[in-house]
Amino acid sequence: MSSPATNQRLLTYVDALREGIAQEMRSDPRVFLFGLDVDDHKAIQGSTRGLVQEFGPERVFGTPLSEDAMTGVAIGAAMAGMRPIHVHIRMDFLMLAMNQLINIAAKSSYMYDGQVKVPMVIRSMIGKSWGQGAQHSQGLHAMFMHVPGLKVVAPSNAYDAKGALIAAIRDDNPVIFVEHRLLYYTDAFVPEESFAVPLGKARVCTNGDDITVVGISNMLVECLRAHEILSDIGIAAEVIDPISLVPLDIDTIVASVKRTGRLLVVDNAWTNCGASAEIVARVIECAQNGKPIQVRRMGYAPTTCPTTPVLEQAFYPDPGKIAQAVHAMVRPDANGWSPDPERAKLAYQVKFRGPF
Amino acid sequence: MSSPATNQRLLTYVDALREGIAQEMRSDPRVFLFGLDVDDHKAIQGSTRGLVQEFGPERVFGTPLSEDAMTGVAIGAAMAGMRPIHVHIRMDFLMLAMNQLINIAAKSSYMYDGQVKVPMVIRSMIGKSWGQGAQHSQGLHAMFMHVPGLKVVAPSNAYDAKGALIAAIRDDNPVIFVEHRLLYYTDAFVPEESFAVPLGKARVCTNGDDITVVGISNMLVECLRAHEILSDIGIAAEVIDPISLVPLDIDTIVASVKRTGRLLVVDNAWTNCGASAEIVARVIECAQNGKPIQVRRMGYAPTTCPTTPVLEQAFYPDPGKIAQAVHAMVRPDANGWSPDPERAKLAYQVKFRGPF
Amino acid sequence: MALASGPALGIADFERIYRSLRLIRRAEEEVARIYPSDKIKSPVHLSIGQEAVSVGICDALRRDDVVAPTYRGHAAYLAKGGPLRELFAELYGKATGVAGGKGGSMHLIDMSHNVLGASAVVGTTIPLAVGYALALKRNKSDRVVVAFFGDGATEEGVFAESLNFASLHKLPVLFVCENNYYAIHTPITRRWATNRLCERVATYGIPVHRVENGDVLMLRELAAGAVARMRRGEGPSFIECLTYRWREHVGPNEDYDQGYRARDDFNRWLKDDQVERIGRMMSDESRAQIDSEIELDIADAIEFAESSPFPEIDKLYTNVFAGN
Amino acid sequence: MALASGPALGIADFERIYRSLRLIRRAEEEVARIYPSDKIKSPVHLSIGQEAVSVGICDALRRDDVVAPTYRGHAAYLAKGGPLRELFAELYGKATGVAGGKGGSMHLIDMSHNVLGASAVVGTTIPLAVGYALALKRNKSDRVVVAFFGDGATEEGVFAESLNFASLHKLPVLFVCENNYYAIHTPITRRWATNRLCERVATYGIPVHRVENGDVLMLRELAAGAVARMRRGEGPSFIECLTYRWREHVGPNEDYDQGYRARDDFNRWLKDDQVERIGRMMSDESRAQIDSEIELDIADAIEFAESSPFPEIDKLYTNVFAGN
Ligand SMILES: Cc1ncc(C[n+]2csc(CCOP(=O)(O)OP(=O)(O)O)c2C)c(N)n1
Ligand SMILES: Cc1ncc(C[n+]2csc(CCOP(=O)(O)OP(=O)(O)O)c2C)c(N)n1
Ligand SMILES: [Mg+2]
Ligand SMILES: [Mg+2]
Repeated sequence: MSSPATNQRLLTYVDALREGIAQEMRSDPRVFLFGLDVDDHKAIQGSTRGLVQEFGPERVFGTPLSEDAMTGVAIGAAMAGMRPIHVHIRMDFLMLAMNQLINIAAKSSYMYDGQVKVPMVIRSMIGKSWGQGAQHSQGLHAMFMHVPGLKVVAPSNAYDAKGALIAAIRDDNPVIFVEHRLLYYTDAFVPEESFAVPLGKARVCTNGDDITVVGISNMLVECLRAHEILSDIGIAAEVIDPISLVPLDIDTIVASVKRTGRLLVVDNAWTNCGASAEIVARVIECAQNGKPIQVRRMGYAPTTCPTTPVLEQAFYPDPGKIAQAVHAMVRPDANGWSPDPERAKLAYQVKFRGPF
Repeated sequence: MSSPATNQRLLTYVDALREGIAQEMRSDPRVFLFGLDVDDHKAIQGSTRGLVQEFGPERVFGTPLSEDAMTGVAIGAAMAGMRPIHVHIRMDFLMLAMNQLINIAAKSSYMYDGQVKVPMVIRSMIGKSWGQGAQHSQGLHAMFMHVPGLKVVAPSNAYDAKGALIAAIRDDNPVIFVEHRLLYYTDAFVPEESFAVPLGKARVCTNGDDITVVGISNMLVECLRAHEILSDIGIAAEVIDPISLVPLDIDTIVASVKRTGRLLVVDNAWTNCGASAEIVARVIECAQNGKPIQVRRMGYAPTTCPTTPVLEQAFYPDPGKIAQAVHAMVRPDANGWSPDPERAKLAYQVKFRGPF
Repeated sequence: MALASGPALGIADFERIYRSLRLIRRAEEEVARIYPSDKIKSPVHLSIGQEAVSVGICDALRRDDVVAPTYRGHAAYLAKGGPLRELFAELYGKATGVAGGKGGSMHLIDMSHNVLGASAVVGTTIPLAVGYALALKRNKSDRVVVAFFGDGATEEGVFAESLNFASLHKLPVLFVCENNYYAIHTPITRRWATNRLCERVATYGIPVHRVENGDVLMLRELAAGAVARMRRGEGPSFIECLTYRWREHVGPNEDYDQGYRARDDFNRWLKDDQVERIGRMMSDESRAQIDSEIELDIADAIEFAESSPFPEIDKLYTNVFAGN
Repeated sequence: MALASGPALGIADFERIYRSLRLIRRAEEEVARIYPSDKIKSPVHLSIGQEAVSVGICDALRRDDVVAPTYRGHAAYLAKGGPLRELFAELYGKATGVAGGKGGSMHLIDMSHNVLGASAVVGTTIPLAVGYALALKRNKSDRVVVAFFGDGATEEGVFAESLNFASLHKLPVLFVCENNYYAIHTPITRRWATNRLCERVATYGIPVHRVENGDVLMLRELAAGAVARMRRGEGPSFIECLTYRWREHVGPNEDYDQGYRARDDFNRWLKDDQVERIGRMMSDESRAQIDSEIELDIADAIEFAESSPFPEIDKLYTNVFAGN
């Protein structure tokens, strides 16, 4: 990671998203943005603020509550040469759009043998806390990873939010763009000019020889916080952000695991048939003829998400739990360590600012 | 596996499904069956034949083309104490029902803290061949496995088709029941009386010390055929049928792999974030402190399903490919073996009849 | 606007209806008051101003009839008789809440009063209500189901699918659209091609009514008629109820300063506030009596919620599947 | 039934329309003839008997207008000008097919004639057509889009959602419902609460027409009117076309012996067969000339399909993503 260039400023994730969209809309008239409430005064937590004013209601518009048809509309417009960005304030609502996403968007390039392409971006947000609960907090990226023909991206910071969103808009394929609401107000150094973060390249965020820790979406931030706690006690975790889940840069992860011999994957999702299962399976497949590898997955508890804070806290991985899991893997004989709760809480506060 | 008892006869998968439904409908007036075309003369390939005649149009009825609402209707009726069986002739069509299945069915027991339960069965068929293609051939069970609150069952033979369907109907939870169209006319010895195959117990179909092969749905049959080919050359594969994917009897698989040291999972689905990823990851997690384990997954090619037979053949695992993969794992030094194509073709013809 | 006088009703009816309206109004005002303390960690969608819809409809129901509320569901829950203590406890995330703290404001349920669980995904409970009605019909029951939903929910395809199926099978389900003109901040004019909803629903062979002024007595009367038809096996009905949300879409505050709607609209609706109106139909004494009973109940419910324990951590793992 | 005489049309028009009708009829009869040989390994949903809908509508379109057919789409594909050779090659699963053998009968496409790809999931192409129309409108084009779909597709929620959005944005999309009374074997009477589809669509502010007798000239006239309105920016239209499928739902055979519908119904429709009818509007000589050209074309297309190679195995991996 380089130090900030002169044209970089601290920018929040939400502003980075907005800036990325605005820049692409300025340079490419085919790009338009739509979805429920994108043009109201709340502007999807601010991530679409000012866009309708700048680009007008033909290129930035709200819709009826009709996720199924609106997804079809996006696909049809994409087939006609436009580059729609369809925004969902909750990833959970994508369940209403699955037929279009899985049966049409993912398959059109293939089943029509290249006669059409579907360049579109599905922005969707994972919610968390303050009682979002069962239907407003699901990270469902694994469902999209499962089906060939969709790209899936889950940036963990403002820099990647801008760069990967721009890459997604420019991509000729349907891209499921996974945002996390708790990341919206985190900031990082982000270039002013337009730039693309290539889809399919992971980032090694911290170097370490004791364990490879892969963190997905917001969990990357939690892993970095765990990394700090672990540093205090002399454990060096190599924290990797895959950024893009399809295509997945498994090589970077495998190379790290071959060195560290240990892999912990922390996902913002359930583990069963999740991204964490896939990463573990692929690493094992790729690395099985070398030295033995220890693996572990963390994610949502295998339950629906409860609303009450006491249960919700137990539902999610957090820096303390992650640090503890790493410790148990790296120092299996030193039983019973758990991080000082105060230190863990402090780590919680630390902002992750890049730069990259 | 025991030899057939006197009250067992050879029954096809399709007749076993029908018999299981009819017996449950006779003994439990809360059970009803509905879905597109369940009551026409084709009767979902025969699997609902005679039911409307026996139970009348109030308990067996077709519907409009409204998968989303009809799924909600099933859930609502289940909440009111009924036990609906909702039939889909293609698993692909479940994409229209995802909101109800993922956001309501899977979560109701939990988010209403046990005040309601949702006892219902979603029968859905995976298609294959004769140009079913992109949208009529998907095995999408991994999506349902991903979300807590749903059970997922995928019987590979007539015996389990009947017994697991009865278990699913009696279960107090939503069960995604995955059928495979090519299995419909395979037969096995099946008891005449009503019986339940417990969900969550795998079956070891053949014993062997060289490798553990897990086959899901129709792929179990292909694995058994591969097993025959492999027997000829002295490789003993332990073929395991998980039957139920949620709950998953990982213990039986792990115990086998600990002995054989090798695991091949063959799924009727894509591998990325699939059941095969989950099984590999769990086995590794459970067995990582013993001797090193070799793993491999097979499933659909990472493409959309093409219709033309030449490409379709390359899309699916088959006994020859499975045998070859096993051979490469068990005898890595004996390069380049592939089964005699005639023998592989013969294996293709062999019917799998149980009994269990 | 002309408000129905409700000639068939007596003073006891007015008192009952007033009590229900007032309870909902006051309970939600208390929620709004408490909310900034962050003791309620649950997104609250208040019905303040819209109480008449829930109250008018539910007053025409028996206890064994069923309602399916939305995430904006405190009103329907209370109007149907859902217990106040367990409501507040649920908002507080306490073990004593209706859903043990797992559901929160958006997932209220009370099966003992036949309040079906609410969903945070718009429109999803409409077919559930239809399915429940199917089960009732199959069981030869004369119970009926009411599906509440907003104007926005009618844009979801599942609404059309549900109407068709309910009418095809003549199911005992009353569809009640609470048309408050907005889905979040987007007015109907930017979401509906036309304003001909009732006409559209009628093409399914479903009797329709439209109440433009929020008149609780008119709503009650129409609901009673629909319920009678349903009990006779004559199938579904539909009522579109125009109404007005006084507070912001989600959260405790007003939001007339946000520019998407005018305080004047609110003022027009305020004139016909049904809590006030029905309150005037009884003696000051009776009203004061009811009011003070309600205050006591609310204070008791809040105290109950505050003093209740949070769930034990191991409750995280219960009820993922029924029966464990 | 009274059939339109089409006074504004001349002999060249009738010949063109006849050629299109006859080509579709004969091509599908050939598909049915070949089918038992198992050379076509693709589920075929034949339009025999329904040709007039595709032909009448498409005859009112320009080449740069767009159609979105269904899995029962040979007719719309051909009526819009899709190439015959590549159609047969696709059915045969050959590399020279419109989709290189990857799509088969249910996924025909030909973007060079603006035939959008068909889907095997009922109703899914309706919003795609709307989205395409949105793109055209945004680009200030006067091109229009036609969405074809069956009576069954109107039961899917996405149909209602699509109507609302298309009307709200006044998009140039013509919705054409091919109402052949059945979804597979289930008649409308067991799927529709009422038969008031046109009335329902009209409540979205969309002009509607209903053609009860399959009259190809009437269909052409109505389509021409709708297209003119769309080109003027006046928004969507809807036509419900009653028609009759002569063969089984999927596959090459008749199925009147299956008990779900009566041969008499077929006989009634046969009387008004539009291929015959329009054929009678020209000289025997011209008709014979057209017929023989069609036979040559079909023989050529079948020969092309038979002699074309299957795709190379490595094509399995192409076009999963655009650009590779
Ligand atoms: C399927 C779905 N889409 C979008 C949302 C986000 N959302 C929450 S409430 C709401 C507005 C619903 O409007 P309406 O049905 O009129 O009910 P109201 O809130 O006005 O009572 C929206 C769009 C959602 N919860 N579910
Ligand atoms: C969403 C969906 N549900 C069910 C099916 C199965 N199916 C295939 S064709 C068909 C009937 C469709 O009827 P209609 O729209 O009237 O078209 P038609 O076949 O009569 O031309 C059905 C139910 C499907 N393909 N897609
Ligand atoms: Mg509203
Ligand atoms: Mg039809």
